[in-house]
Amino acid sequence: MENLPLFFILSSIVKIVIIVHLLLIGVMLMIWAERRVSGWMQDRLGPNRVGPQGLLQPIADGLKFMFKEDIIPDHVDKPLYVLAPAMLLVPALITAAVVPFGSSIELFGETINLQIADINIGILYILAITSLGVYGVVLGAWASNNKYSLLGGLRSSAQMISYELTLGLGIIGILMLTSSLSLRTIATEQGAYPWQWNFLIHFPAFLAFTTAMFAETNRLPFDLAEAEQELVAGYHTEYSSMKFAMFFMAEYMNMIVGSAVTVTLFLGGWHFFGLENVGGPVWSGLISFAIFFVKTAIFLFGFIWVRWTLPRFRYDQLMNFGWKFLLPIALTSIVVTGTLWIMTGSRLVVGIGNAVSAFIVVSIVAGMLVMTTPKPAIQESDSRFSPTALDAVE
Amino acid sequence: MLLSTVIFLPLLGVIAIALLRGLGESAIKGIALAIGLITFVISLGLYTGFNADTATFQLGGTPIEWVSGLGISYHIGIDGISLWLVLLTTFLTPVCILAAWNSVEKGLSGFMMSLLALETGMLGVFCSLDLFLFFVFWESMLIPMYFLIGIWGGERRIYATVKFVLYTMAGSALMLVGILALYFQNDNSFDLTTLSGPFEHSDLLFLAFFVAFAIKVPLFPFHTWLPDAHVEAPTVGSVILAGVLLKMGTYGIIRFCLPLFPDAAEKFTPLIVPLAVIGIIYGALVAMVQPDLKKLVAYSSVSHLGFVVLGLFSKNPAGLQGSVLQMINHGLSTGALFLLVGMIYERRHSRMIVDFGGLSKRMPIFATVFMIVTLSSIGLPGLNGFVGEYMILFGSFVQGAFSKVYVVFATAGVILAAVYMLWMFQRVMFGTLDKTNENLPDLNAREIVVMLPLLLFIVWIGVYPKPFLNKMEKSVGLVVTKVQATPAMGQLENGVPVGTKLALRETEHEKSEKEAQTK
Amino acid sequence: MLLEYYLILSALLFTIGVIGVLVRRNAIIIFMCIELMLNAANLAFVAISRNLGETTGQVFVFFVMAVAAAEVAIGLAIIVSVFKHRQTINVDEINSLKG
Amino acid sequence: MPIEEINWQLLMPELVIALTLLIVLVFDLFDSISKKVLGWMTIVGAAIALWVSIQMHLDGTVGIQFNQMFKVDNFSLFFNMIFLISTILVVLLSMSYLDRGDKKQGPYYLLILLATLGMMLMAAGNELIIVFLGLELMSLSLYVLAGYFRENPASSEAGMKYLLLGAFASAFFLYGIALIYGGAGTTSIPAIAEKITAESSSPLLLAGMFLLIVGFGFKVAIVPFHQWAPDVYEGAPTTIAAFISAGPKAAGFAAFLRIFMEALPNLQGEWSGVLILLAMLTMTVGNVIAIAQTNIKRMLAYSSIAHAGYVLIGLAAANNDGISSAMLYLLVYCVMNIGAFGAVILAKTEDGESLMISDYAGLGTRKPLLAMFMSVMLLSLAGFPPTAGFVGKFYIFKAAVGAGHIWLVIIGALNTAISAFYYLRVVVTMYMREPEEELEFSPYASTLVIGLIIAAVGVLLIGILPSLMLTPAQNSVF
Amino acid sequence: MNAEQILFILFGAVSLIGAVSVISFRHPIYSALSLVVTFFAQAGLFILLGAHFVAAVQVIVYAGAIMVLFLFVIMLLNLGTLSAKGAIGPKVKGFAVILGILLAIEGIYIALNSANDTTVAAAESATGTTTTYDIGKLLFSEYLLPFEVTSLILLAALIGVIVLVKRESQEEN
Repeated sequence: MENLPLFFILSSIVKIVIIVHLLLIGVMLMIWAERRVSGWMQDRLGPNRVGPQGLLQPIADGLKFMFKEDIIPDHVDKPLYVLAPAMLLVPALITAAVVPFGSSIELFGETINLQIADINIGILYILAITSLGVYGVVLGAWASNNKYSLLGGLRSSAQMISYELTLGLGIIGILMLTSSLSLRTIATEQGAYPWQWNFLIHFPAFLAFTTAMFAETNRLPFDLAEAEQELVAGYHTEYSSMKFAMFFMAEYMNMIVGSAVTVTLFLGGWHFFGLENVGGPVWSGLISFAIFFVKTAIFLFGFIWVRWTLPRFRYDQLMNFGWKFLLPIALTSIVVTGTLWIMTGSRLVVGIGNAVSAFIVVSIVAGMLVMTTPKPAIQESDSRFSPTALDAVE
Repeated sequence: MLLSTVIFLPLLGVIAIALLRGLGESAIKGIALAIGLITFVISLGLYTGFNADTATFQLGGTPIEWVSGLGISYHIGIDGISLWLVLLTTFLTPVCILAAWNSVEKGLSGFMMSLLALETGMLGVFCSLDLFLFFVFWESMLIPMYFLIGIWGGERRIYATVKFVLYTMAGSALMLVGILALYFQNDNSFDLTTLSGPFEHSDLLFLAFFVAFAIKVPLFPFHTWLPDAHVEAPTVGSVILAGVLLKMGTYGIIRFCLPLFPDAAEKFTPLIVPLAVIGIIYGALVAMVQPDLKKLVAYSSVSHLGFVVLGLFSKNPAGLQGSVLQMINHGLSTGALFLLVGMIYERRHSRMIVDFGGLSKRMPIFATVFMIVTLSSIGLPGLNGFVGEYMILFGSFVQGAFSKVYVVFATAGVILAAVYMLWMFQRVMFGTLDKTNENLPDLNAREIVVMLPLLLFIVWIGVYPKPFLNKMEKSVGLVVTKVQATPAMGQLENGVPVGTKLALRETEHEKSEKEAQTK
Repeated sequence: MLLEYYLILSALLFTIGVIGVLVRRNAIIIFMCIELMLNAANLAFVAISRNLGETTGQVFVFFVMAVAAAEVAIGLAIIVSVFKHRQTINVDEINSLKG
Repeated sequence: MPIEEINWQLLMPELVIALTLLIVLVFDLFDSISKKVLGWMTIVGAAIALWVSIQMHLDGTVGIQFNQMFKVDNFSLFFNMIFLISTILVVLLSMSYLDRGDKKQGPYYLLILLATLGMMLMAAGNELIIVFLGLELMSLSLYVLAGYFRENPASSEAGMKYLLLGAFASAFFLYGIALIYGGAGTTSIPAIAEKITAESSSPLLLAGMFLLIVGFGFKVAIVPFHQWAPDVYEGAPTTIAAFISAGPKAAGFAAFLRIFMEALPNLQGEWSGVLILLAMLTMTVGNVIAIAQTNIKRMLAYSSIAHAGYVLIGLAAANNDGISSAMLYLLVYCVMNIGAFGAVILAKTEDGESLMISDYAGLGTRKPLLAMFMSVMLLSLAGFPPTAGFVGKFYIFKAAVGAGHIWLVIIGALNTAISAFYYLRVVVTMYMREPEEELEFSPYASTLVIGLIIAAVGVLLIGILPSLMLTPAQNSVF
Repeated sequence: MNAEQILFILFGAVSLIGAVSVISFRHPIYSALSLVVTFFAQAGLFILLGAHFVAAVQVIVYAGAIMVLFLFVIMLLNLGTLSAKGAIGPKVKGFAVILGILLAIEGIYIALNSANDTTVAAAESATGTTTTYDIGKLLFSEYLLPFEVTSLILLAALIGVIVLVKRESQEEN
């Protein structure tokens, strides 16, 4: 530890600075994108006044947040109230440390990996840090001393713990095939072509992982922690100005990092039809970074898309979904992957087996749910909407 | 085989009663009595089959391995000492069953079962030649006795029964340690016949055993459970308690304490004999002031058993034989006394001496029987008590291994016994007849049948004790040889009346001792 | 780094845990102190394991963690069910069981 | 390292239990199946495992599995018998007991099976890890079982107390293991023994050893680590109190014996004195406090503490006799203690359980069968012949005398006398006191009676023919 | 003083401070958070000891799952105001503290004296990290049985928790 090469330290610092800034910029872009895309989907304009296409709107918002009065309500638990946003933001930021944003570039005769740190327990690191995100929510909720906040916090903690399981289990299939926890290795192992990427081999796991990722980031349809209609914004009801902004940023940052991780794990990282190898040692690195960036962006678009496509879950539905669908799928995927990999050693077989088995599992679970769920006696109500229809609207 | 039959036949009776409980009270009584009588009859075979010419244990059959892993075997047998105690037990049990014919108000089957189980336990104690087996019987006999007192006893029965059990348990706890310690010194075996000293820590071992037995006897400071137990026990319980149970203590002393640890016995004699004498005097004095008939008899037991212990620690043939005989005597006469007290209690529902008076007019047969038994208890020549007490006192005085002063005090106990017994008799039987007692019926046929055998033996032993003494002679002799430092003292000639010859030998011995001292 | 320092640290942590169990009356805090004790043991395991140059200790820690997680799940469930009855989890106030 | 070939035959009892576990788990899902069936499945599974264990014991099947971690020998097989007998008896007692309320039955049997499995692992563990994990498996299941009647505040409280103190104990136990690992450099029991002979004992080892004693002390309720026992026994469902007092205690002692006799025999000089002291304390405190109890479950709790003291005598003796006597005693104790609890369950009134000793007045005449069961069990607990309790105690005392601990035995024997007092008091109440109020007793449940008959027959059979179990116990010393 | 020592002191101090805070904070939430801090510091120590995998698992399991569960329950029961009541008397507290100090001294003594121990004195020979691969391999070969048992423990916990907290369908009706 004492004799680290100076170059390594320097390059690391540079990488950290760049990535942090990229993330922050990404957050701003994401906020803008979200609003614009939302507008587009809802057939309206969205922000379009500040700057070209409203591009500067996030900056204006940021300034507004910064200069707003920082209100700390009397009834809150002050230390924790202040701590909570930071506890949410910091994990989101440091997760990015192990994500490989591209292959590598050669500068000054040294090879620099486009990744802050390639540690051998990369995935575990991500899981570990992600699991801390929940503290921000929970503490913020509790410190607010507000029952809606508290409810949001409780929901959120239960939800996050539940889905973290799927998150972890979803990765195991990949680990079995790559026998490494390092994200860079996982990314490199996936070939240049989409059919070599993990999402095809581990399709059920991919779905489970992605869904769990949505839940972990508290995005719709899993945003029960802050469901405006029920909880008046949930855990951050009592927050305003910069602290609120931090919650906000953290959420987007989580989305970005989550997408990046998903891309790395399942979508072939920076690979794209060999394009990443075009050009010299410098250019290929930059191209790979660009590919990665685009993939992440597409994935992020998915987040927004889903938001306006799916209705929010009811709480019990959320839990049922997590435990009765995702978890079995993830578990089956592990079993099937392991078995078929040992027996055949062929990724193709594993992929087919996974898909088939997932289909079977889903059918069985769905069948059992239908069979066992007692039919609620529908009460004749005065409303012209039937209760079931109301559920669907919500 | 014969012996095993005797021991376990009553247990068979217990099972039979348990199974045939539904047949009604008379059937239960019938079964119990039949079993008791058959056991007694079979046990008579022990008497005839017993070879008095040897001191070895007999009639037990070959030992059967029981718990091989611990060196425990089912090893039984009797010698001249236990023979009599076995017979006493088998004899008293049917007597008790008959005596309890009408007095059990509730749970008759349980009562009879307890009684028969108790018999098995007691017989087992007397016949066991394996320390473990002995201990098993010793402890298991507690349970039926516990129920007998606790369920069918008087007002304070629970207090009495718990006290009884706890005293005994505390004693036997120590004995258990002693038994275990012996086991390791006996080549990992519990067999009594192979035990031979000297043992390590024999003082402690002796004490461990002795305390257990002393509690049972009961010797003076350990006696406090006895009056409670006797008073609260039902009549039959008292009879068994006094007749047999107490003898288990003295039997233990003669079977274990004396032959196994002669040195320790020697050492502790100066401690034990005073206790025995105190017991004699104390028991007598306390008995004298008792207003309650049963308590009086109970304290008289303390006094009488003091004699037995005294005799045992005289460590000479006369004293020991007297002790063994006195055990039987006490069983007979005190048992009879308790029965009589019970009979009168059934009639009058009181045991207070002041409630009676002048009964002899109303109940002549009762008075007569009572008189004989009282006199036997006092030790009137011609009745059994005399023979035993005489031999004990004689043995201890002439040959005793302790100061003669004690014997003098002990003899005072005899006089005191006469005082309290006769005084009691006078107050109960003579004087003016109370009005409430005017309608008391005399003994009925059943009760006479109950008492007659007892009277028979009381007179028999008093007049002609030789057959009794004959059978025990060798066995007692063996104990004496083991316990006495000088082997010459132990020998006894067959059939010779015990008195004079022994006295002569004793004086010779004393002479030689004196000579030794002068040298 | 010498092993002793790790062991001392672990002993201190364990001790603090024990004190906590003895001093605190809140069932949940007591439970947390127990977790602290388990962690102290874990630290000792890993330190010793490193020292011996083998992995046994680390594997052991892995098992301990699994056990701890199970224990916490059950423990908290029980505490919650007690709370439902008594509206408190102060171990001094939960004393309906006394002879 | 290549994965070793697994000798399935050695694992038969554990496998049977695990299989039963799975079957019950699956069948519990079907609402249409009567929950009693689950109980019978559990019993059948345990009975098969018992039979297999006995067969293996008779055949002398021994072996070490899983990289020296799992040792099947007569010792573990004998303890398997104890555990499985306890399990069968407890399940028999439970079936009607659970019927009283609409209690979920499936998880109950599952947890019992899991606990049983944990105990079996403790007895067979040849590695401290396995012992620890077995202990935790058992304890966790028991915490839940103690708090199983969650709508009953007492049960929940019992669960919580058991949990807090149990987890506390586990932490001590674990730290002890850590220190022994530090001192000996290994956690394998035979390897530790070798290490200690090779080197002088280090302070780490000693400290670890004492921590283990503390941990075990809590688990098997040795004074001064016993405070949880009465509360837990009183609050927990009676069947579970019976279970906790039997199998787990035996399992604790199994591991205790295995670790101290096999791994730390060379530290005997250090631990035997401590154990003697603890044994004396445990017996005396347990018995003396038991006298003052008016609630029969609490009384049995203190009595169970006292009995742990007797077993400790066997441990303190630390010779072959000591080990086998402790084993025999545990077997006997499990049967008679479960029997006693079973009688408590049987003696229930229409409106609930009658737990005060005074409520037993007059039972002797009104419920003769029940009173008889109760008496047999209590007399056995008190150590009267011809019951198994007597044989067990006798053998323990014999072992201790053989090891030269006369004073320990004297105290033990006097304690027996003390204990007779409170055991007999119940008998007194049943047979010799008149009931103050007429309680309505509910009718007997057949399964309960079967369980009690088995226990009673067992107690008397071992009492009369001790060789039946004594010889196996003597053959089972490691 | 090299980096490792500095880091050890840092993490050690943090974990100790955290531990002390656990038992001294009035409020359970703060205690829980202090415990999280301690766990984190311990994860750091594990990394120092080359046990990266254990460190990660420490954070995932302890900080990420166990402590969240604690927080969850504390919040659910809203224990804030209740915990202040019924604190134990100063005597018991004093006793406990003295006992603790004694224990600690003993622990330090033992640790220092164990230096003579050959197994311990082998110290510092072994450094380097254990990879997840190694541990995984061990888990499925040498430690197969404990691994399976652990799964049973988790099963027991699962069943137990369901029994204890699941609402019964009858109650709902």
